[in-house]
Amino acid sequence: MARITMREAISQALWEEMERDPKVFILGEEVGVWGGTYAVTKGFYDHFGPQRVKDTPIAENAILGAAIGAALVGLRPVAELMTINFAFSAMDYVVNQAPKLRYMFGGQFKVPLVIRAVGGGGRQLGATHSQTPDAVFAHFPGLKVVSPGTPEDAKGLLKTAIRSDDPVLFLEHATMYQVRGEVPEGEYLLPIGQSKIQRPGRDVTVVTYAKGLELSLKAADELAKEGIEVEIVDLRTLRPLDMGPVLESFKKTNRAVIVEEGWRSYGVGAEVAARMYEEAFDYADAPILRVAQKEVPLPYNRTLEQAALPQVSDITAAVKEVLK
Amino acid sequence: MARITMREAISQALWEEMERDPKVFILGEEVGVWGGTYAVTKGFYDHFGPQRVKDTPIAENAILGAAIGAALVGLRPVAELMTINFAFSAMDYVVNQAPKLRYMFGGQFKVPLVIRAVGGGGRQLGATHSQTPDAVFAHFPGLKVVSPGTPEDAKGLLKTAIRSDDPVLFLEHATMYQVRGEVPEGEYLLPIGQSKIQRPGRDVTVVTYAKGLELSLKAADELAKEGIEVEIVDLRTLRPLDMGPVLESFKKTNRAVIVEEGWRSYGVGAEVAARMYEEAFDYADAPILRVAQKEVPLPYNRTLEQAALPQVSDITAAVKEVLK
Amino acid sequence: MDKQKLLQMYYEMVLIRRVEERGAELYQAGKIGGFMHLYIGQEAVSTGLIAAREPRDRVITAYRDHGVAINCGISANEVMAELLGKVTGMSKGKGGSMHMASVEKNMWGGHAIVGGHLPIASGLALGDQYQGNDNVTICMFGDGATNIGYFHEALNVSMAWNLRVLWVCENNQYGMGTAVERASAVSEIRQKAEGYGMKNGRVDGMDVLAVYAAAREAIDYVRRESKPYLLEAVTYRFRGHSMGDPERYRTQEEVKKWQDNDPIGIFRAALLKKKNITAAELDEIEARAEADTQKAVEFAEASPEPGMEELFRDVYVE
Amino acid sequence: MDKQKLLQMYYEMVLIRRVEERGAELYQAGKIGGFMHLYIGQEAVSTGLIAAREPRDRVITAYRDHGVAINCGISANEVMAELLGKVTGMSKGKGGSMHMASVEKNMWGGHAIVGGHLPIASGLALGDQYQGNDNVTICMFGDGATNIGYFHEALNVSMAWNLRVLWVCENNQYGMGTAVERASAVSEIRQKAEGYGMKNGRVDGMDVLAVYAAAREAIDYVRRESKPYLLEAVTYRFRGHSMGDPERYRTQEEVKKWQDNDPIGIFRAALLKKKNITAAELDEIEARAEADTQKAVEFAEASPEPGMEELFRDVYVE
Ligand SMILES: Cc1ncc(C[n+]2csc(CCOP(=O)(O)OP(=O)(O)O)c2C)c(N)n1
Ligand SMILES: Cc1ncc(C[n+]2csc(CCOP(=O)(O)OP(=O)(O)O)c2C)c(N)n1
Ligand SMILES: [Mg+2]
Ligand SMILES: [Mg+2]
Repeated sequence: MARITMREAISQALWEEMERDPKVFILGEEVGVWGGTYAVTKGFYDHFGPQRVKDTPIAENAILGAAIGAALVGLRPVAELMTINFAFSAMDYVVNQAPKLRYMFGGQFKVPLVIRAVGGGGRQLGATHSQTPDAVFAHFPGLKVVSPGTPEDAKGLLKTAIRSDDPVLFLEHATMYQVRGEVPEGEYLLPIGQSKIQRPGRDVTVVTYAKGLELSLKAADELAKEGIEVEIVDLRTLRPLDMGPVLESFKKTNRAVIVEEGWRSYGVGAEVAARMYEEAFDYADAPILRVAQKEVPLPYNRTLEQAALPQVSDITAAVKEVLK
Repeated sequence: MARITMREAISQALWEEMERDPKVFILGEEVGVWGGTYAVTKGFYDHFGPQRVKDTPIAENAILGAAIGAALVGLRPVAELMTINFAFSAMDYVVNQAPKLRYMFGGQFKVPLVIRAVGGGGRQLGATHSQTPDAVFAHFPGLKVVSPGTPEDAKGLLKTAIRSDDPVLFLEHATMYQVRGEVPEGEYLLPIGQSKIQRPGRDVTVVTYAKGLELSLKAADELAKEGIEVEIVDLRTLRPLDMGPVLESFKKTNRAVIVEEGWRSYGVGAEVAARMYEEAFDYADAPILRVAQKEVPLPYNRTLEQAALPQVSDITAAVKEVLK
Repeated sequence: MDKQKLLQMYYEMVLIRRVEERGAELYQAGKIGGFMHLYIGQEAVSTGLIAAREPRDRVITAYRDHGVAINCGISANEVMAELLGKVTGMSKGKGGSMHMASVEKNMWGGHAIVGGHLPIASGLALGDQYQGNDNVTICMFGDGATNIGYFHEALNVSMAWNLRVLWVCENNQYGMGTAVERASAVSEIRQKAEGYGMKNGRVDGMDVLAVYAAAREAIDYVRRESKPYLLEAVTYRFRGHSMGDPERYRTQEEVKKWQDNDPIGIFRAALLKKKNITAAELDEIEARAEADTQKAVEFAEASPEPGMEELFRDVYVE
Repeated sequence: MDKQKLLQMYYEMVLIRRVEERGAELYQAGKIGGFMHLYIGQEAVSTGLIAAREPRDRVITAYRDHGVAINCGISANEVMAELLGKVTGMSKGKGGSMHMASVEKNMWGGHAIVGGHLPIASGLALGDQYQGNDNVTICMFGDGATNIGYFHEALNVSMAWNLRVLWVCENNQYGMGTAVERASAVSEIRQKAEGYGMKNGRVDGMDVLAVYAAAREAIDYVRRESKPYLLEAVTYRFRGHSMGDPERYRTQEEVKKWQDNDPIGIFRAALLKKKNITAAELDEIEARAEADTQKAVEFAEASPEPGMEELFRDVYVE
């Protein structure tokens, strides 16, 4: 165990998998000479060389198309989208090609592809560069969507994603690369598709993931001071969605708040809430509340941007509300 | 009032608006000489000429980019995507540009754009050509998403969409162009963002839209024979979402089924269910059920495809289930 | 080229024609659904092209793929079964007309998003480059597909990365109802290669021997130089874009003119000029193609539909 | 060109330089957030270009837009206020550095998706064509933007539809850390126009008078012929891609070499060769630019932040 940052954990997972399997390679904009826009692949280019750490033109369709093609012939590409917002410039590959090729051709093809992309707001990048549209990608069968909230999960899930024979969208958060946590050294794999209790508690179930976890843990500390013990369930994977721990916790607390950074309407919380009611209707003592982003394109101005993003105080307020 | 098809209603709305306002024009693949892939613009090219009924290359980004640019300088383009599946080849314009330009530039711009697109499965077109990913588009603030279920609504809503100063995604369904209904002749406008009771009933609330309406009406007839009276609420607009009539009905019936053609997970039903519980928690006598598409890419084979799509029998079964 | 190969090419062209003619009938009879795009009139292009590849050279094309599938060695039985949505189809009836592929035959589909398979073709070639072999990827697409962004991104990286891709544009004059001149800045597709500094050529796509010769030269160049090449084959589809095309965009005279220029007729005449090939041999081949088509239809009709277990199979490997 | 215009151009170039230098300081001081891409080193391109337009000619560019905004007539006050996220910015502080626009000044942004504004530029020109005027749309973008599909689709329709667009590529040698040769099939961007049969040219982007002359000619051609034109301006950014660029991809020598070639220095020398312009006049202009920049900073600092009511305003018109 070592206490490292989210950035280091992701970097470690990539490095280890590339050392382990020569078929694994990275391609994307500025992943090589630059060292990764978020410095995740710093040092990779010098160590693995230009073929395995491939800088590409600014051409998201070429990047994802090339990655899918290389995956079809047996390689294990890790394609990096500089940010998830640019997935919209090559959306067909993410939702219409990678997830469907195997099924459409009767199981003849495998697409062992990982698409890494950073998302999230809070850095004043403006409306087109600040989205957290995770729910949109999770809507498509054939794709696996992973979004870790701790360095440990990031390492274990990314390594598994790289070894998976199915396409995996791996979502990172722009303001979480500095988050620190204990991470097992060397070989460490976590199964994709398992939610996890990140903090036990008896009073209210908080279901969340990624940035929402960071905020929810802070909220939990504050609430604890007032004697309110929330149990935090981290989804970690949005598709396939593992409701097990969510339901178990909810059946115990009978009250829940769902926290996500993305927009509320048609977001992740909607699906999770609908599933909770479908599968634990009789356990609900109060309406499940959703804490999410206000329904506006994110503004540049810092004050306005923060007002649009979910805050710790929104979570504590929602928790108290469901306890009323 | 005249009894016409959905195709005729849409065609009429386009024709009338083009006759009324010279700033309205159509652009897209095969909208002109061919007369529209689904024959919606048949005869338009000869009457309005090549400039106002503009055939384009197969270049969805050029189509939507050009439409947005023309809208910025004061025209009212109606851009046609041959099918909604091709929106993924120009996704950035649909979710990242058209809906954000006005806000991002502090209200300086207007984007009076309508994007017409046909979606839906059931025609054995295979996985990439058969999607109903409506929820994905409804997730983005700044965009209005309309999807009518009757010829009357199609005409009234499309005419309003064309006159709207905001970008509107207008979703049609490939297997509904032959659906017939009474449609007011000439000037007829319906407000965007209003749900509507399409069939009154006392026992169960069925919330749906578009193709789901057609299926739900059939299911309602069958259920009526058994003495079960369902009330069908047609959303008509997915963003902004009007919960008024949904809640009113639910507070009366206390039981509900949501019917949509798209995939269940992270779909339209999830948001509607979450909202119903948030706003009418105490009125729920049973879990709200969702009838939706099985979570697979749609297969070509007819039998398999139908097995994946929601059927009338799925609706009747769900209604009986919530009545248990 | 030796006689056997010539006769094999003739057989394939006739087989493609017969299979699609029967396919059209079965479509009218409601036994085939979805979109079906016939290759009739363009047979010389993929036949000449694929005759020039080595089996290790990969092939990928658009939805107009029945002919390509047959040229790649996929049996008429499998093609017909896929059209009928039967489990004996190469895609188990889950892909249909637009999605024919065979990993074993190095045929990578059959893709329905216009231009979407071009970047994927770059990826197939990138995979080969990464693995250090000199396989060539042959990527076929229509004239209409050259106006979409996918084309540009794929051709640019193929050149910038020295990928072994033979880009083949089947210029059949129209993208659905839109004539090349109405959609493209240039009417000769090959000119688009100039913007990438890419070697290119143009060939009569109705003459299978000309296509074969051009393809041989291009494939050798691509393999040897490890550089892409854009080959434009000028051709024409005798039928509508897909079943049920109003065809308002072209005249019967135009269609007639091209039909008089039938690639099978041209090839037959050329073969008969060779002293070692007789009309009887060619008639026998045509009869065999006819018979094999009949067998394929019977095979497909007799084959079972995919069972319900297929509905959820192959969404994921794990 | 008359003296007044020359001096105005000089003033604008110096003003852009000063405004961005102060912007960089304010960024370091944490008063500006997000991404900020400095135009320093490239001032001659937009200054020469926009000096050649008529006010009715539209301008649209990428996120490296402070200079373009000032050349279009947006005040330094508004630019600085937008950078600081104040409500007095042209985009009310909701757009920031990458999103400067002014309908009044016919400046259509400031766009952050690489290449995404090129199809929109075609649309602006389509709108003018539809309305029957002969306005020209000037669309600026970087070298890196020429490898993405948006570029291809936009240039193709501009040619196929005879749109009045002047495409201007600012080739500053790199797209972030990627040198042109590493990303593009061709190293001269102008060559890409050949694939569309589009008239094109290349100009020294460090020489504002050369840019002005080339732009004048290109704009006249576009207006007269109702055809697009691709102009490549060879230039260099003296600073990093955006604030906080490790700059591993280029050497200090290279940067130094180009800095010795400062467009402002070149222009100043050229102006002093003219007998009717004195060093004193230019010094006075520099002092004025300095003072106006100071005023802009004070204006921006003193301006209020947008109120909470702005959060939900302008998501929709209705
Ligand atoms: C991205 C996308 N846009 C539109 C379509 C609809 N479409 C299918 S085939 C076709 C015409 C393609 O023409 P061309 O590339 O010349 O090929 P051809 O059909 O002539 O063989 C169109 C517009 C599609 N499948 N994908
Ligand atoms: C579609 C898309 N992909 C990637 C990015 C990230 N990005 C922003 S600027 C840039 C480099 C652009 O280089 P160039 O076009 O040469 O313009 P320059 O910055 O040199 O002025 C990149 C990769 C983006 N904004 N949009
Ligand atoms: Mg064609
Ligand atoms: Mg550049």
